[in-house]
Amino acid sequence: MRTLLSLGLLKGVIAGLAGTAVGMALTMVVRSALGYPAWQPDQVTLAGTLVGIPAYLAGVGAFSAWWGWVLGKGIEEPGGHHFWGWTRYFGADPNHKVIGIQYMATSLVVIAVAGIYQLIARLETSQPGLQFLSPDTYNSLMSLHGIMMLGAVLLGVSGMINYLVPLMIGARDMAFPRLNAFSYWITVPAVFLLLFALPAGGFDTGWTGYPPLSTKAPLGMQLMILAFYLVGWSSILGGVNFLATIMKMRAPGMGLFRMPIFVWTALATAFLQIVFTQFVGIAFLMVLLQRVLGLGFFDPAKGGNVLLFQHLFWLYSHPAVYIFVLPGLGVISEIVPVFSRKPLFGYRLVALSSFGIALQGAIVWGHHMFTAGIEEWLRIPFMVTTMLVAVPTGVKIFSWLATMWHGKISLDTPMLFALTAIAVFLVGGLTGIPNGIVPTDLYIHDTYWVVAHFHHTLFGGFVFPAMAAIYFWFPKVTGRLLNRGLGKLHWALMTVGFFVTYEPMFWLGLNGMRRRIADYDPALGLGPMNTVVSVAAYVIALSMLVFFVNLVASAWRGTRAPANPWRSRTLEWQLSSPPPEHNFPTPPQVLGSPYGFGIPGSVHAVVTPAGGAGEEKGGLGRVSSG
Amino acid sequence: MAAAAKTRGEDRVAIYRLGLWLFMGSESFLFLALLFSRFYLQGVQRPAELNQPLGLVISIVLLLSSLSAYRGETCAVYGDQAGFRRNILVTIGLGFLFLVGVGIEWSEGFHFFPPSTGFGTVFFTLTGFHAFHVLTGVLALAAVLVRGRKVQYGPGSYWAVEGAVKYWHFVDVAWVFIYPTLYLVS
Amino acid sequence: MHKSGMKPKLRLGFVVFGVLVAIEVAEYVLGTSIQKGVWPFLAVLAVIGAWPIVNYFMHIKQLWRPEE
Amino acid sequence: MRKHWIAVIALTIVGAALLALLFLKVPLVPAQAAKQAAQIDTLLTVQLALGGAIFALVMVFLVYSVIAFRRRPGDTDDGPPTEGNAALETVWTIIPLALVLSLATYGGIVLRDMLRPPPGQELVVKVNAMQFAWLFEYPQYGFTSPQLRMPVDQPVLLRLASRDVIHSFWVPEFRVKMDAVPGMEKHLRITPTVIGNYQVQCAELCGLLHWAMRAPVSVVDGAAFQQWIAEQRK
Repeated sequence: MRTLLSLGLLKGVIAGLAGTAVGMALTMVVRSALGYPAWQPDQVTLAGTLVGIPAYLAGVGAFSAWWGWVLGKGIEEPGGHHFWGWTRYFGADPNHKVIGIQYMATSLVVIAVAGIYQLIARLETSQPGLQFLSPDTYNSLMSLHGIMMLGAVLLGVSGMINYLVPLMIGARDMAFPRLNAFSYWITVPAVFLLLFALPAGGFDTGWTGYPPLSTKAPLGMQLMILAFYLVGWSSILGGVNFLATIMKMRAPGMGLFRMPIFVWTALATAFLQIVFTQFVGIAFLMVLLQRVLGLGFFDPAKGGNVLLFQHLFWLYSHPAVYIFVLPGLGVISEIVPVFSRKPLFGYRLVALSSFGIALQGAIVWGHHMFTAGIEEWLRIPFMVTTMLVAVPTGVKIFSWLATMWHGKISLDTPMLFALTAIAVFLVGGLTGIPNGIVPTDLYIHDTYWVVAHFHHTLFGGFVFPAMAAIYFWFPKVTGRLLNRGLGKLHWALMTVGFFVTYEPMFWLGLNGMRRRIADYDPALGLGPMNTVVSVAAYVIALSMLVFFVNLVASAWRGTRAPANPWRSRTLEWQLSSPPPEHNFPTPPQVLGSPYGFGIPGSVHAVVTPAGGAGEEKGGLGRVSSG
Repeated sequence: MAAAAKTRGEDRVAIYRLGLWLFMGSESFLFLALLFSRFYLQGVQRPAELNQPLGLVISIVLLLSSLSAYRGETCAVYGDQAGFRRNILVTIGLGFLFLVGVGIEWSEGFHFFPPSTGFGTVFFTLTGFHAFHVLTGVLALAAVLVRGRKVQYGPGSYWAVEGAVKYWHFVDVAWVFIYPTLYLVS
Repeated sequence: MHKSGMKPKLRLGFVVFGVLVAIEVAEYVLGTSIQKGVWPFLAVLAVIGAWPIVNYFMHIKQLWRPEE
Repeated sequence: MRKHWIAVIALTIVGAALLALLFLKVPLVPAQAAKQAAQIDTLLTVQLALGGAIFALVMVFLVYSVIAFRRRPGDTDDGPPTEGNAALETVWTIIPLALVLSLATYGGIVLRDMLRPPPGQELVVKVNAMQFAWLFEYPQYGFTSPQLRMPVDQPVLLRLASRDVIHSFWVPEFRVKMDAVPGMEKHLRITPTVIGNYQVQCAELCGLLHWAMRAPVSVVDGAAFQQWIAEQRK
């Protein structure tokens, strides 16, 4: 019980709930004092959240070090406390490896919840006719699925970058360890807010939350906006941290062109996070201000313009897709050379292509608005810029193929996932062409074609690579190997499930299946294909179940992993599994390329082995017993 | 921490500086989005009821506070604790004065162009966001002032002051763009 | 660092402030006297006004010349 | 090692041909019922064929490599250390660039044709969208109808407006769609070419009953249209 009460998370939740109650009560008192009815859901919950979240953060302990700093006290060195219980993962801990695991675990939990939401909603659409969901429940489930999945992907991206980047560049930790902990802990209330959104009435706008619909949606909308804002805040601070870390904390000799590609993609991702997240933050805040204070951003009667939201929203949300997929493409670039035993083909071009994608992503947002009534001539430049993304992504794909050509390929589970990711992402890219070309987009916009297209890009760019990453780095993180048979079963189920779920959706979209509909006309003849899609979606869910079983069982009872089970060359594999608390006791000396497989005499780095007697094992918090 | 950083050849202050610049860079996109919205929604229209002299006065107050913040930082760099304290206090005072000015403009604005009208929406949002940043800047300055009671700032140990003052200047730069956008374009 | 270096730096602050106020007043005069088409001039003036703050007050050059 | 290249190129050609055949033989799209639909379908087919060829190329390389270059058990050596090839990298930067730019040009030409006002008189229909219904106003004839009726082969200009939130006008058989945005008027041009009954569906999520926001659309011959007009105006 005492351990439980010492958990930062529990203290935070209690403080947060108390703060929320205080904030709500205060607003209601003020409202009645001013002669308004006490209860106005939007204003009262907003005030509650505004008080509750700082209270929660204080409870978690995210402020305590900074507060001590203001008072001029000495501060504990980040990660200086040698305390290894599982409770470490439920409090504000500044170690980047702990935070990486926290992000990843949260991400997987949110993915599970959001997946279940859509599985329910998918049952409803497997046949024409309204079966068992009311339209508003359907709309809420579908909308929450979208926004929660995107939040989960952002968390997963942060998790991967947090865990891997400092290790890969030979740093002791992130540039701002306490800010890092803060960035993680403000996402937890976002998860709670999203979970509350359904009981609070949900919302019926889809994840995009276009006004004017979102200015009139139920209270769930407001909770979603606040949650999005918190995740965005975390994303900006995370981006600042990643960029500062990569620019300033690299080990001696680690020039920019000696960094692993994953670090390059993290750099491009951080750039996108810092520059563009503000736009979506302000767009959603405008909706919030219109809901709560009656401002007129999106009300034509008050001089507003509904397209303003779409411009600001897509100015972030298109680059956001690259935030989601770039680290995944980085993971593929790490895995393919290791399992082909060959250097990454065209390293420099692949490294720069990430920045090509990032910069190009900044000037294409209008292609989401071809049918939304932007100026007609504007559609042509947006079409051309959109097409250009084929070039840097093509560079990556061809480089992976050339890396495999004449290699010595072994199909371990990470490689299987990486190869599927390439295939899936390729289909995602190719089916994006009709979306980018205006006339065909006028046809397929807002249909299941689009749904299938972006699920291809997100599965190919994030989900499959993230699974590859987990199978690849799990031994490093936990010191144990994942079960190989279960891993291959997971891969087989997920690959089959994915293709059977999403390929028919292209056909459905072409044949009149609009997105985000609870029901459709039986006369369209889309029932049988929808049934296929629903069944296959459950196959994906089953594969995830296998995956979760494997994760838990292997972390608990898996075979002990050697330091470098895949014979990789990057820095993290030169440390023990799991890595020591402070990564590298002395900075490694970087001498060459991380991918010099087969090159005689090629060395990536010289690492002074860890292992002073006092050095303890990090990882999942178990004191190493053998 | 300092010792560990030293063995690795890290320059902590350079890292802090880069981090702060990146953060301010990100914040500047927030203001950019708001400025864009002003032109997107309202073009270059402005109501005649804007209190022009007040606008100029609060702009100069904010510039003056940047000057005192600069002086405070310079004093801290050279270890002049009293000068640091005096100048930062003046800065905080000027910051509050600016907020009072915005408050006066708001109360007039509520009368002539309330937030539920086109220009009001833009005006109250932009000034509100900026005022919020001024407030956080005041808090940051207050924090380094409080910390200064325990810690001596001086050559080589003035990052805290530098950071807070930089942020304050950033808020000023934002106003340099907001002021003509709201008050002067036509 | 000797305190004698402080005086010229403090003086520089006044100069920068003077320039900034001059720019701001110029903007004010332009904006209140001209009714149409003034925004390009204001945009240029705002950039000219932001530069001294970024350069002299915020020392942006420290990012690539840390010794200053 | 020429045999690998020959095998891969042959397999790619076969794969691309098979995919092209699939796209041509399987009924991918619903019936065409407008002039615009024909152009869009051709454009889509070109894109699918090209995409299919690229997909075949990459997948053949990938699967072939996995099979032909798999690691033999016990072999712990590394592969040949090829780090890159400037000429090859340039080629696979330039070729996709050329391909997508020509696609964009083609798309731009089709778009220009679709936007150009047709010669002669257009039938103007003002489409009023609201949660969750459509109303069609015929300003040239001065009446409003809950269904959209158009004479065949007559260019129609739809003027889209919304009373509340964003909706989107879409008839799958006509292919094109356009949002109805509150506070603005958006235009969409359609020339129906096939007599028949269709359905307009709202394609932009507009709230609770979005899925049910449909209205009948019929394309009739000129005489039947004039008769309908006369009936409506009574």
